[in-house]
Amino acid sequence: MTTAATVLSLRGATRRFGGLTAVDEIDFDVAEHEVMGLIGPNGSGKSTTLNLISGALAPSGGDIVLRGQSIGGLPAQAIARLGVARTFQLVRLLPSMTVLENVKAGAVFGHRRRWGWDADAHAMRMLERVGMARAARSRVGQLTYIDTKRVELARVLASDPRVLLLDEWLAGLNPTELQEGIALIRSLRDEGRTIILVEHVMDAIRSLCDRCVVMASGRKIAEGTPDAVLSDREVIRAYLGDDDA
Amino acid sequence: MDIVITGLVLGGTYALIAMGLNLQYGVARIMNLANGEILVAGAFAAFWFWTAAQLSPLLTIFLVAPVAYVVNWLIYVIILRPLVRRAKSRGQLEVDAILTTFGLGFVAVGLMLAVMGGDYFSYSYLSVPVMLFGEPYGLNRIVAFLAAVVICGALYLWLNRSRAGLAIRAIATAPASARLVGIDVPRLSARAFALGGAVTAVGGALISTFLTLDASTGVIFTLKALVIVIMGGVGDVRGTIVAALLLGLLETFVAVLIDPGLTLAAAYLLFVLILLFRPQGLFGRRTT
Amino acid sequence: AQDALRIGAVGPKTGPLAGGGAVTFWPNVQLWAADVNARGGINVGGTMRPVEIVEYDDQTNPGETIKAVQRLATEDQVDFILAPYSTGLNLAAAPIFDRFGYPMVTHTATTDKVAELSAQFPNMFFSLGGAQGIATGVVEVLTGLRDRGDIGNRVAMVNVADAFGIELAGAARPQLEAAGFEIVYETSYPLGTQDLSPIMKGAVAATPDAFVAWSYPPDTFALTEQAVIENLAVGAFFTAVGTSFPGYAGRFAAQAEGVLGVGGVHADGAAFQEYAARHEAVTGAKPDFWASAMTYSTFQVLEQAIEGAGTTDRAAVAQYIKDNAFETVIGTLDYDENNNNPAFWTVGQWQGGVFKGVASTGREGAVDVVVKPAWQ
Amino acid sequence: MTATEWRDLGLALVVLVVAAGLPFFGTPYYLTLGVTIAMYAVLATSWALFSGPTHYISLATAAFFGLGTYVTAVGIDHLPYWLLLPIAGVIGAVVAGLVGLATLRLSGVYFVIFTLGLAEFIRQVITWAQNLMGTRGLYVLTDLGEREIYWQLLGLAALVFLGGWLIGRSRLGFALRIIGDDEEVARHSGIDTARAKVMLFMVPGAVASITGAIIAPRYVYIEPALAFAPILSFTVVIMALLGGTGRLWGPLVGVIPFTFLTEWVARWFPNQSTLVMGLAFLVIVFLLPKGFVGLIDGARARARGAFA
Amino acid sequence: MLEVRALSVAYGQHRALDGASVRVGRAEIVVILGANGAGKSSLLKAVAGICEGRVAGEVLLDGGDIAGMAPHRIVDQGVALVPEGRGVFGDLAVEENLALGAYGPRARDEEAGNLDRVMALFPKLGERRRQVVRTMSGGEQQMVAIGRAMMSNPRILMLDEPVAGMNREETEDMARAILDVRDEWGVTVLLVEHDMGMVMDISDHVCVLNFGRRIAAGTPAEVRADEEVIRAYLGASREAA
Ligand SMILES: Nc1ncnc2c1ncn2[C@@H]1O[C@H](COP(=O)(O)OP(=O)(O)OP(=O)(O)O)[C@@H](O)[C@H]1O
Ligand SMILES: Nc1ncnc2c1ncn2[C@@H]1O[C@H](COP(=O)(O)OP(=O)(O)OP(=O)(O)O)[C@@H](O)[C@H]1O
Ligand SMILES: [Mg+2]
Ligand SMILES: [Mg+2]
Repeated sequence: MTTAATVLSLRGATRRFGGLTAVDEIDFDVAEHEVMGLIGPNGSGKSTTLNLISGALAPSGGDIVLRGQSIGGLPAQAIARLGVARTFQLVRLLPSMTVLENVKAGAVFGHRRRWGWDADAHAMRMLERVGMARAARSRVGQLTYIDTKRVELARVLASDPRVLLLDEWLAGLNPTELQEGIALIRSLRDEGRTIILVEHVMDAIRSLCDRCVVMASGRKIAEGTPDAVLSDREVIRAYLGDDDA
Repeated sequence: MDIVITGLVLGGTYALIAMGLNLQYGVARIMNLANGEILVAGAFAAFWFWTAAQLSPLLTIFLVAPVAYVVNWLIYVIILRPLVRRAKSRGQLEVDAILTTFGLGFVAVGLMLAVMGGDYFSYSYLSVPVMLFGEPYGLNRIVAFLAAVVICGALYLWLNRSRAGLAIRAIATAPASARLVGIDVPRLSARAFALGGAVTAVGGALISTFLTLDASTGVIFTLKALVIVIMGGVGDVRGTIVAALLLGLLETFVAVLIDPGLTLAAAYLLFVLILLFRPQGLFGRRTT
Repeated sequence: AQDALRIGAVGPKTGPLAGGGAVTFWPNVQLWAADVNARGGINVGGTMRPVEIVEYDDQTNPGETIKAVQRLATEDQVDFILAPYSTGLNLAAAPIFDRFGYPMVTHTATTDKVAELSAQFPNMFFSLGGAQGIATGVVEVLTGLRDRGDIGNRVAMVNVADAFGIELAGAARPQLEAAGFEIVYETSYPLGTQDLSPIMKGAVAATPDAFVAWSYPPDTFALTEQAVIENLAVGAFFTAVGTSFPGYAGRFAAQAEGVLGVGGVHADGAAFQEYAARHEAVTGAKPDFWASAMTYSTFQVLEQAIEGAGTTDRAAVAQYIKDNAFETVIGTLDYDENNNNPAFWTVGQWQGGVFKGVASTGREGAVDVVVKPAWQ
Repeated sequence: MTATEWRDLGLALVVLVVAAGLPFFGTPYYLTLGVTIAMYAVLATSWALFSGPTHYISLATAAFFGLGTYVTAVGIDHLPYWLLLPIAGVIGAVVAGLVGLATLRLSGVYFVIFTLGLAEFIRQVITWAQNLMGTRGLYVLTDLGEREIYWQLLGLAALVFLGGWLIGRSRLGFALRIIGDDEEVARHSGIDTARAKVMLFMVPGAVASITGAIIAPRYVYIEPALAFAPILSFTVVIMALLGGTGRLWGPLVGVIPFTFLTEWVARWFPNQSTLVMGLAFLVIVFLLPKGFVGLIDGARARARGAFA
Repeated sequence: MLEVRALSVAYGQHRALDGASVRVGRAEIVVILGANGAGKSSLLKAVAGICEGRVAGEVLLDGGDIAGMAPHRIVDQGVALVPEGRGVFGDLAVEENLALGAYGPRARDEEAGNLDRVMALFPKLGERRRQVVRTMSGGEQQMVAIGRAMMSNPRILMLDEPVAGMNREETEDMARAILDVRDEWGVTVLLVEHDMGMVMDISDHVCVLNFGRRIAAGTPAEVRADEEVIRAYLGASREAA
């Protein structure tokens, strides 16, 4: 199925919280330039999986490999420098800084490290990329919800990541914004970025993803093209309800 | 045995010192640097009633508690509540509380100096031996320990079994949400603060039966209380009790078995080590 | 009315040493000023000049002491400054006294570096004695008791782990051993220890004949209380600072009988009794039986030196102090070539509700030491 | 560098030169105040370098200060004085580095009290060691007067300001601001938060230690109770917060009025100084919620508004 | 039963809500629609008395004005809010959260009965009584939040985006739960929601806000056909809903 080289692979990745196994021996591969959807009902362990990849949490078992290098259990900053960048399910911006400075944070310390004039210019380009250049000097407190999401995305992009992790980036948007959001992610996809997308909006999954992994109760229960998994009877019946697809 | 009893008794003293602060910080979110001064004021009241009227400190506490409650309530309502209102963030409140209660501590020391002068105050109350397992202990310390058991036990049960206690814990975890379930947050915070002050003052009255204090000694107790509260975990009564007992036991063990000169060093070392391995304190919860 | 003499006074009203300052220092400042002014003032070259005290709180903080003395010297331009309270604060202030030439007659500084210090600060005088002298006094008292057959030679010694306690324990140890005593228990404890019962238990377990504690007021009280509770059976019970406070007898009443402590006075002498009566009348509090009278007497030294020199010229007054002896409430004070007062009380004992000097380095009026009766 | 930066630098130089001249035209009394101000300016400014951006309130100042005084007290008889200052700095930095490593997992009030406990721990260990060795208070008898101490402190202050200014322009400074806002984001942006924090924590540690080493000759007599007094840590925090920690010069505008205020209170209310000080404190906290920096910024904004 | 009249909310210079009016009848489900930042949450918060901004206007509950009352008193009047971000007590257990829901005097007598009904509404909460809420997933926490609000025995339940971040099935479960709340408990529901499908399915009335003003109100069908609404809110992407 994947022709391009594998960028990221999870092998038996597991995370336990006390007695609860939030992520249970998950395996999957992400290929270069691929957009992979990670879906599943609430509490199925999607965010936790992203946390394992980004280093926010250390796995209790299994391994995570980025281009041949094991990154499971590395601190978040080390993983970020290796080129994995993420957004958060609840947007996290730096409240005391301007929009531009927020984005600069990604440019200065990320995968490719810039400084001074170069960092400013790069941050500005990223803001243009997400359509927020006009607000570069604003305080983040003044932004609307979607704009905060855009700024967060720009910060993440500014580090030139090899793998981009988006955790429900489209949640909470109204229909108009949703279309803008989908268009924005699609343009990233068209640039050939490697993206893991955690999402509940099935339209977005369908139109953006090359492949999907479906999780339920911490386990992987299906994998394949969106159309294939979303029409998988078992998946539908057990996890998405009967009427979808 | 001997060491254990002495250690537990000292731990009880520490619990008395720290319990009030735990309520004030855990619930009302005021890191009260004037805590020690309240303690000294309670001690002074006991001293004064004893010398003036030979009134037993065990009775004095029933006068001290309501008075301290009212005074602390007034302090909260008049001085601290505006800060709570004004604070835009937790950090802002913390900074303002540090500055304000630091100032309050100064005011309290100043007032006590004016009222009672800078002299030491010490008196002899129940300083007679009681025999436990064949070893003598000061009755005053034992009495204070029993009082600590009663006070801490009552607080623990109240917080964990009663409706009001549940509400207090709700405020401790999420004050913004507490309003949504019909809790009168400002009022209950004021009460928790006042209650904490009352507990501290009672603790002061009790420890005055065996410690020699003067108007300026409050800060020592503030430091100790802060260390205990943090070691146990903010807002958790169990944590404060356990931390206090641990400290008491450790200090006694070190004093008896190693070197009394190292007691305080050992106490702080324990504190430092506990935080190294449990950064949120013994019973604290990780905040994000 | 004449021009008042302005006298500066700096000491702790707050901070860790405020308690000691409140017992020993401030009441004597008040008393001395009252006494002098009741006499019409100090006779400076024929004119009677009343004194006016300018006082500051140093919060037991050397930085504040320095600021306050500086302020007295240059802003208030006082004529003289009374020495501050306690060793550390005196030494912090010494350079400024020195720079402005103020005579500095210390009352509560103990040091064994008298020679070096008086070389560096020629106008600094030491009255209270050093660690060696006090330790010698204690050993002498114990030796006397032993030689009378009242106690054996087992000694338990503890000290508070701060400059005072460390220095005295260090001085006493070799002397005790040289005098043939056996130190059966020795330990230190940090300042601010809240439970001294482990120490007392340790001492009791060592079954000493004498107990010596180089302690500070809060621990002096706590150690005594624990000794009562643990029923420490010794023929000599010595605690240091605070034992001579009237509050000690107030708290322990009959239990205090026979307790030895650092310091002492010629309690039966008329000079002290008169002083004590005035102290109580003017300040409402009793003086302690050691440093209070010492503090007051250093003020008397300054007063007499000003009168003797007949001028407010500081150099002349300092020189006068060096050259003369002074009659004070504790007897004659005469500073030696190192500006040191060689004759001071070292040990006192509570006898019949009064703390009487029992040993000194050359003071009159010592009474016989008695063996400590059992705690009741 | 921009024009405003050149202007600020020039301004700072002028201030420095004027301050350095104080011993020549001020009375000894003002020199004493100058020493106090310089000392707290150094301590508070370096404190704010770390605590300002990270919002970690450190109460360890007294520990480092005390260490510094001991370096001088112990070393003065064996080594030339000028060598002691860098030694104190290195010791302070190393200890701060260790402390920094230990505090990495702590946040909020846990950090605050940890530093306090640590300071007490160091003091207790030194006390105990002194007792063991039978040494008592240490004497530092030198011929360094207030004037020399003042100049040393002033030089140190200049270094601190220069260092602070450079850090503010560096990646480290930027990283620290991000950490102060959101550590999780900082880590996910690739910042080694641990390293950044520890590195910056060493600055106030070293500076406080050097300050202690400079001040020791002024105190003459060094013992733990005076050298490690926790009140120093609190005073530094309070002054910095009163000034405002958002700017490099913020703590300075806290230190200066605060020193004059304490001086005024000490002078005119010798018997109620604590009481009056406490009341003054409350008034300041209530009337100046944003510190003196807020007051100045507010006045500036109003001035600008008036001309607009 | 609830009438909001000319309500305005301003944060500093910014007017988030500008004289908006909404009427809600007994046992109705009324949905407030609007783009992000239209002021929907501000309206709910103003009704609940927890709005940080300056609030002007009237909030009549059965004719009595509750504007400006302290939040806990508003809860006692029978108004419960589940805010954005849920506002649960993360450090407390599920059952403690529910017990706190019944803190106010109006809820105490019915506490046991309400608890049974909440458990029936969300059986999952019954299985997880002792779990610390912080460790639950987003959807589970939302159940806790709504369950807790129901424990206060409300007359009006206000929900701010209850299904944000939920999948289809869970959204439908939630919709059913909301209908249950109305039909079986007789509670009025005021809902802020983006999910048009859900809105159309369950609402009796819809009120559309745009830039702090009400631009349309009516039944779902009427609103859906309103040209201004289509232009302002649904835009060209109506079919996406
Ligand atoms: N506490 C606040 N301080 C300042 N501005 C605020 C505050 N809360 C909300 N706002 C602003 O008020 C406007 C309305 O906010 P509100 O949260 O009511 O919108 P909403 O319709 O609920 O949007 P969403 O769909 O994103 O939840 C927004 O522009 C927002 O930025
Ligand atoms: N820190 C934690 N401690 C304990 N349990 C946790 C923790 N974080 C998550 N969990 C549990 O792990 C499970 C998976 O949570 P996760 O947040 O990964 O779900 P999710 O798929 O992202 O859900 P959602 O779509 O609601 O965001 C949940 O049941 C949750 O209760
Ligand atoms: Mg998630
Ligand atoms: Mg909203």
